[in-house]
Amino acid sequence: MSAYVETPDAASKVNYLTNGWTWQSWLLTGDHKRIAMLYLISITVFFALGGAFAAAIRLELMTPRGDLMEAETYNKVFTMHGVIMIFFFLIPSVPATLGNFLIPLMVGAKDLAFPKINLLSWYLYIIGGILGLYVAVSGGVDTGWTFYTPYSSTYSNSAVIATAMGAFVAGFSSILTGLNFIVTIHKMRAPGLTWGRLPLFVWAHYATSLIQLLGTPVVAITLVLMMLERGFRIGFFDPALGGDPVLFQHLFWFYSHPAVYIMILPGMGVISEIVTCYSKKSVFGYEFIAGSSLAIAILGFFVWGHHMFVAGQSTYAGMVFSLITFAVAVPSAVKVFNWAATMYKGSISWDTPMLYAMGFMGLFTIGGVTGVMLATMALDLHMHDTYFVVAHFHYVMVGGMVMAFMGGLHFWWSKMTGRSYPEMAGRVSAFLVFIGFNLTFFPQFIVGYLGMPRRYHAYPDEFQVYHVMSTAGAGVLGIGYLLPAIYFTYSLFAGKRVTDPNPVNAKGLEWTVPTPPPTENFIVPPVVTEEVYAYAEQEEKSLV
Amino acid sequence: MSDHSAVLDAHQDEHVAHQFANAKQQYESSNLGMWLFLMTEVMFFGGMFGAYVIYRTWYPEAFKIASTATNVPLGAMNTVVLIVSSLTMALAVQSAQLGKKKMLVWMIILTMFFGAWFLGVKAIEYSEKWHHHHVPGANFIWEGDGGREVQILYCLYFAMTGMHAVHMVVGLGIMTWLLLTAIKGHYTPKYYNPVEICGLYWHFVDIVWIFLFPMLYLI
Amino acid sequence: MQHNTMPFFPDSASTIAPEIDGLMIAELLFSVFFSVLIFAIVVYFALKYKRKSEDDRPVHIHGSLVLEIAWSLIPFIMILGFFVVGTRVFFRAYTVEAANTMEIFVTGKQWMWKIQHPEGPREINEMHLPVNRQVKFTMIAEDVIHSYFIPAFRLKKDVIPGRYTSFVVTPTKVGKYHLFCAEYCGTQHSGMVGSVYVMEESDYEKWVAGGDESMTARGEALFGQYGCSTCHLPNGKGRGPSLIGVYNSMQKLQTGGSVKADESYLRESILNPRAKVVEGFQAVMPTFQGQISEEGLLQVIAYIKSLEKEEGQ
Amino acid sequence: MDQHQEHHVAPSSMYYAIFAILICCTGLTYFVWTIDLGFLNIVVALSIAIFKATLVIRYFMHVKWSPILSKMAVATSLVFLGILLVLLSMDYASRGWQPKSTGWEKHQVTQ
Repeated sequence: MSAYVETPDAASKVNYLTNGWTWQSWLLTGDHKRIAMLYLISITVFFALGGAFAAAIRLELMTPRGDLMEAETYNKVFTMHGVIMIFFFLIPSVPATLGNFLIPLMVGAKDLAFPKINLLSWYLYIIGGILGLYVAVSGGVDTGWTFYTPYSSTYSNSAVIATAMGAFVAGFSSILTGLNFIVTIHKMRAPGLTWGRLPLFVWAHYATSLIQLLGTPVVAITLVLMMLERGFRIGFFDPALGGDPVLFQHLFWFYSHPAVYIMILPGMGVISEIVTCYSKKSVFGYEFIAGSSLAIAILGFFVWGHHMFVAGQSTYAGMVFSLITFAVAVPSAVKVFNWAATMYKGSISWDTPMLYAMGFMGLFTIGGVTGVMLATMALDLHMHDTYFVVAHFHYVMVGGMVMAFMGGLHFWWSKMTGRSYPEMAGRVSAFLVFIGFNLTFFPQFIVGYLGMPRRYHAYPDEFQVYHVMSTAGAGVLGIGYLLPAIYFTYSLFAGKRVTDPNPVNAKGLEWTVPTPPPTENFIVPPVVTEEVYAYAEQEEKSLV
Repeated sequence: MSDHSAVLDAHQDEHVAHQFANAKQQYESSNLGMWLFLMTEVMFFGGMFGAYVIYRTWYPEAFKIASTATNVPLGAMNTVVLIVSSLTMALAVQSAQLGKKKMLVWMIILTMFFGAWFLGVKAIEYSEKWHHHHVPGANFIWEGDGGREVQILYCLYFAMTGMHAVHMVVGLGIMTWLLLTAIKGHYTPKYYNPVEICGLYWHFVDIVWIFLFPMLYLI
Repeated sequence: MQHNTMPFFPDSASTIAPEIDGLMIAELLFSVFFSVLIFAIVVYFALKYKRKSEDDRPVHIHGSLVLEIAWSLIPFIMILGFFVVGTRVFFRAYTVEAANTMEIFVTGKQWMWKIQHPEGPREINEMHLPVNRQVKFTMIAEDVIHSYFIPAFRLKKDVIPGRYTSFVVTPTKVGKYHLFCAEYCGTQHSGMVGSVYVMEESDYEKWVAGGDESMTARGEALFGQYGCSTCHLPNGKGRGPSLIGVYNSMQKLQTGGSVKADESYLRESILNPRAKVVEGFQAVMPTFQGQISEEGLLQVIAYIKSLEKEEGQ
Repeated sequence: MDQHQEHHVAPSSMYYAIFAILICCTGLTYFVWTIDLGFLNIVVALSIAIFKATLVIRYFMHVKWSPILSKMAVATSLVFLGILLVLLSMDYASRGWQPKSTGWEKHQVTQ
């Protein structure tokens, strides 16, 4: 603690974790760091739950016949896997935990602009999550996470309304988080922290928040209309009532395609921070990485129709959507090339976060190029709704986003908790995740091209060998995730204490505050005088 | 202004929340926050506007027939009522800016009065529809041509005006809170921020109606 | 059905399949190139520039506009080629090319495929096709959205309730192939599968001959059964217009304007007769919504179309 | 820090003037509805609505005197609403153009 004797306020020795031990001090807190921890815990619970459903899916698919569970059970299991992972894990994962924790620190603010709204958004998330859990224990829902009409609005006999309500409520949590971020980034930056000096993590979250604000309300109202149709038999999307089921898909994907960028962009922000820090290099092409985040966010709203090439959408509309989808590949490629270039002539550490970041770059690239394949209309004719899509999606989301989330969690773990994690175990888990992931999902590309449709609970015999490989990989992947769960929990209570505010010699305002940060973040309001990622001028020490 | 004095400012001004450096930052933040919220509201109604545009072009005849059964005089009256409430709201903000507390309180009361009037008229319209079996669902009966298509318009009518009415009810709740704090004298020319952002919300709800009226009643 | 235990490519049995496979291989090479490139760069840098000491001080490299433009434009131009080719092939799956294109009508319902051949045979979860003849599929769902997917043909199309969708394909190889429902449609989604039998033309002719009465005949029977023939008299003096020669002709409407009496207009007029009433007639026809099945509708429309043919001769 | 000096306080006369215009426009909308202009009815009704909304946004919501960010929020919401409506309509407008359409696929029968 001797490092902080010079801080003017003695109270600064109380950090945000030790500032109050009552339940109220956590559940009624306005402190963005505590809310981030609340999110971290709840998100972990949902990730575990979604993972359990995934395990059930993989076990069932080991054999071509549906012998482990009934078709109906299987449908509910994959729906719950999708709903939980998308709405309650992937969308809030990085923004609500790492973003919540780090954005005020990175911009030099004492908190987010609206702490009470931040807390409200956690409660909304929890209410949505409880609805989701209620559905899971009370009989399940079997529509798939996409809620396509008229199946969801008319034919399904499961708890569609409760699930959609959960997604609806969680959507507002997402909107409020985005709103808070944008206001904070615009209005609460420390003096000297110009837009050109903002960490790329903040840029990525800015782009994410824009999508959250503009996209989420559309899916919210769409789900409301779907629930009205189901509840009162009034027609919006059911052709029997004069509606158009494809309209539901349009409105749904208007949000849900940009939503995949809500999921991946924050991960890209994390990777930018990790790559620079562990290469000891300023980022290569700062403006291009920042700009590509915005480009992805905006272009993302023009491409939703690529989910509907064979869904009865007009061929010509499909053509336009296909072309713009190809264009989205460019900013994504720019990012990957820039990260790779950042490593050039760097001083590259092989610590856990960097291993995850390297894994991200490779796997995200595969996810991206297979996305280009699916954007080709002719290939989509064959591969739409097959395991090829499943594999592509998981390469981006698990190989990309979850890798980035794990990397970021390791990177900022000491800052968040004031404890360290066992480095060796971290590296082992990073390797296990990488191997297990590829073993799980690579065979799905092949089986997808062979024609294995999604959401099948039984399938022809010749696909079995790939499913067995997938299931085996899922086992390895499971261990890869279990390991960090164990050592992080251990570290939280009994890990070695970290008091160095900047153990990895990283740049950025979050590393100038004590570890763990005090409730007010900055005892003295920071002033930024240095360019972003000034790793090369390491001699000039601190930012303040 | 040095940063040190900003900290002192924050301690001096009771209305500045701890996370903000000064009143200006707080004012701009909450204002931006409300504008961003309205941005999401535009998209929220936008989904229904999208559905409206599609079905309006699919079933032009049915929509024309269906809109003849709406009560245009009541709709027009409601438009006027909302515009009046927008005026009183704007004047409320102005009174707060000028520090006229009494005027502020009265203007908020008037705004709420007209808001409630609007909802009252809406309730009359709804019960009229119910009476004529024009509420979609099991109860729906349409004597003329194209019942199925007409019903789609009524689905949109109830979804859009219903969602608008929900916003009005929320607005009335916010206004009640604003009224109580205004009576307590919370607002001064230095601090009238909440009045202004509540006003923004109120005007937005008015704008939605400005579009709903011609879309659902007239064309 | 001989399948090896670890196949890499699905059967290829339509004219479009090799085109899609070719495009797939081209994009696969592109993908492999870039994935391997990134993997190689990352691993190479990670090894070459591995941190030797905590005191390493790498030089600052700001960025390079030339590089940025290069790695944005080059891949983009490459994928634009994919866009052009991909879109052309996609359009081919919807374009009727041959003069002797045969038609197949598919009705999807939870959880089976019902297939009708115009000549008469009807099948469930099985479909027989002649080889080397273009087939146009017209499909509709009775309940929820399904998707008609034949991997060996590399084709799928969603089957939607309330409106017809279609695609065109020419089988090229005799054999038995999988038929899947690709759009999730409820409990037995994975049971909504079947087989496609591609046969020699002569075998197919024999097979068709074994079927019962044609769709047109069936439609004619329904036309009488539902009482259509009492109003739609052939001489045009009934309460409804004569249907002879109606198909594909322009009809003047009561409300002004005119409409081409194609299949979707005929369908609409049966299900929702008051929507577009022909000039000179009263809107007295009752709706047949919910009374006639989707298959029946296809048959009645086929019958009405056949009336036109006779008129033309 | 005095908001009084920083922020524009519009005179009451302006609010009343805008109010009067809005009421007149509502009257005009009602009047146009009573006469049949065919297709123009839609155009006129929506144009007046857009005009009214613009007035409310500019004057009642003070966007005329607001910082650039508020203006950007208004512009952004309009642009993205436009994206939604235009791309949505794009599909529906071109549904009937399926290559070599034979009529089965068309949903909407054009008049």
